[in-house]
Amino acid sequence: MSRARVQAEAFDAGLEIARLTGGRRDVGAVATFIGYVRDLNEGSGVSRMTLEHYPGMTERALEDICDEAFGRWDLLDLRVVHRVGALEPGEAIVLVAVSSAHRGEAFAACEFVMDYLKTRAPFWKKEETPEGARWVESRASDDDAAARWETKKTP
Amino acid sequence: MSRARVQAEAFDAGLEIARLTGGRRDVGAVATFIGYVRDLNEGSGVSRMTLEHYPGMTERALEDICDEAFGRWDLLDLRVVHRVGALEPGEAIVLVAVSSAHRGEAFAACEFVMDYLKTRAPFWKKEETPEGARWVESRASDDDAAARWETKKTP
Amino acid sequence: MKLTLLYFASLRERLECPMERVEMSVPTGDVAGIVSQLRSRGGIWNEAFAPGRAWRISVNQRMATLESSVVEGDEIAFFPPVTGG
Amino acid sequence: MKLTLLYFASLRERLECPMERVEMSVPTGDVAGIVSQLRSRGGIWNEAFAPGRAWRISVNQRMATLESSVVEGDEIAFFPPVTGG
Repeated sequence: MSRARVQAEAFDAGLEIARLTGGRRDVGAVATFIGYVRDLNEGSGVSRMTLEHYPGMTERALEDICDEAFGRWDLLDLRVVHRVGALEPGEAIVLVAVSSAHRGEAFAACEFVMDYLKTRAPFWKKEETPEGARWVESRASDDDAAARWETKKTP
Repeated sequence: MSRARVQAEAFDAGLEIARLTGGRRDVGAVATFIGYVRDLNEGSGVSRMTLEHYPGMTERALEDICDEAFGRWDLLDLRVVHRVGALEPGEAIVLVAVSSAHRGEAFAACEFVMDYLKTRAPFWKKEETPEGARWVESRASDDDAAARWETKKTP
Repeated sequence: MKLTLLYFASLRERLECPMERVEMSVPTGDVAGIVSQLRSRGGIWNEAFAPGRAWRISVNQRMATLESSVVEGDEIAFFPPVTGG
Repeated sequence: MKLTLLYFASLRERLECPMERVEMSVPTGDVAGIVSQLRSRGGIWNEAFAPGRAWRISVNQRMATLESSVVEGDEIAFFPPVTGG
């Protein structure tokens, strides 16, 4: 199974985690992150969100990020699932799950993958608000989060 | 529902995560950690593990750690589940799941709770190995991980 | 040279163009040369690719810059900063 | 004073005692005074609580130290460093 998937359908977080650990006895730690659509962003109510992506490049960018994580930490497995299309508040957008022997590596790699995904994977969000539809603007805080990993030594 | 539980039964990670987010539209991020029994520890094969705890103090210590996390970060909800009794390699021992509006808080609080739990909650592991049963020794690396939070400013 | 050009998100909407296959002369052999041709179309094209605008580039599905080389058959995409996750 | 003493994990196994309710005179009014009484039992008790041994203390289910005060009715527990998670 591919480590990174892009899909319109909802995913099952419990199933994704179970796939990382099922039948294995060497996994000591799984760190998981799930991102959700909030009903409020930048002070406006959000009634719906549409995620556009760049088919082909998206999968490649996600695989590159996974490779980078494997190069930096001693990981056992990694899963990235990102949804596209129309989503409503409360729905999950993205899941990153990382398995490792020890927790430090799992936590660091999971946060790293999210930070890189936020700045390097070609997805774009459009929100519907009472003021109309608008493209979500990129955040400087996401650039800062990704930049941390440029200089930080791996544990 | 209590934020911290101690139980002999297995838990369902997907269900625990769903309980944090179900019906909510203000959750932007859930960071989850699950720890598992490995079949190898300190160079020896592990065929079985037994977790002892201090009933009463355990729940209190876990609640204290949850309170501390809420005091340090802007969190929406938090769940800690820790198993006791006999466990086999591949089985999950502990789950920590944290919901927040943004991912930085969720990641930090999840790692913080695990680090504090490892050094402050009264659980003890006994392993069965080919060389006999032995109590797991505490690790200096866990003390170091917990000590990081003493001086670190919250984001 | 023959190129495939893609536009995404707000840029796609603004240009009212998701994709085009073009035959384009790019003497400099880099992305900047393509952008220069696109701007020469005038109007919204000139505005959208004005310097200082926050748009990103990929060449053959990898992040690239104005200085990146392009050759016959390449797939070049233009898009705003990404906002997934 | 009346006290409840608990022992966990390797300490419990070594002392062959999970719990005891005792009536104990503790002139210093602190945990150190209790430990002194326990060591005076001799043998394995003296060894297990020797200074430098890595054991931890709680008073009424909160982490404590040798200097922590104890009063009538307190629940004092002794155990090795924790290893959960």
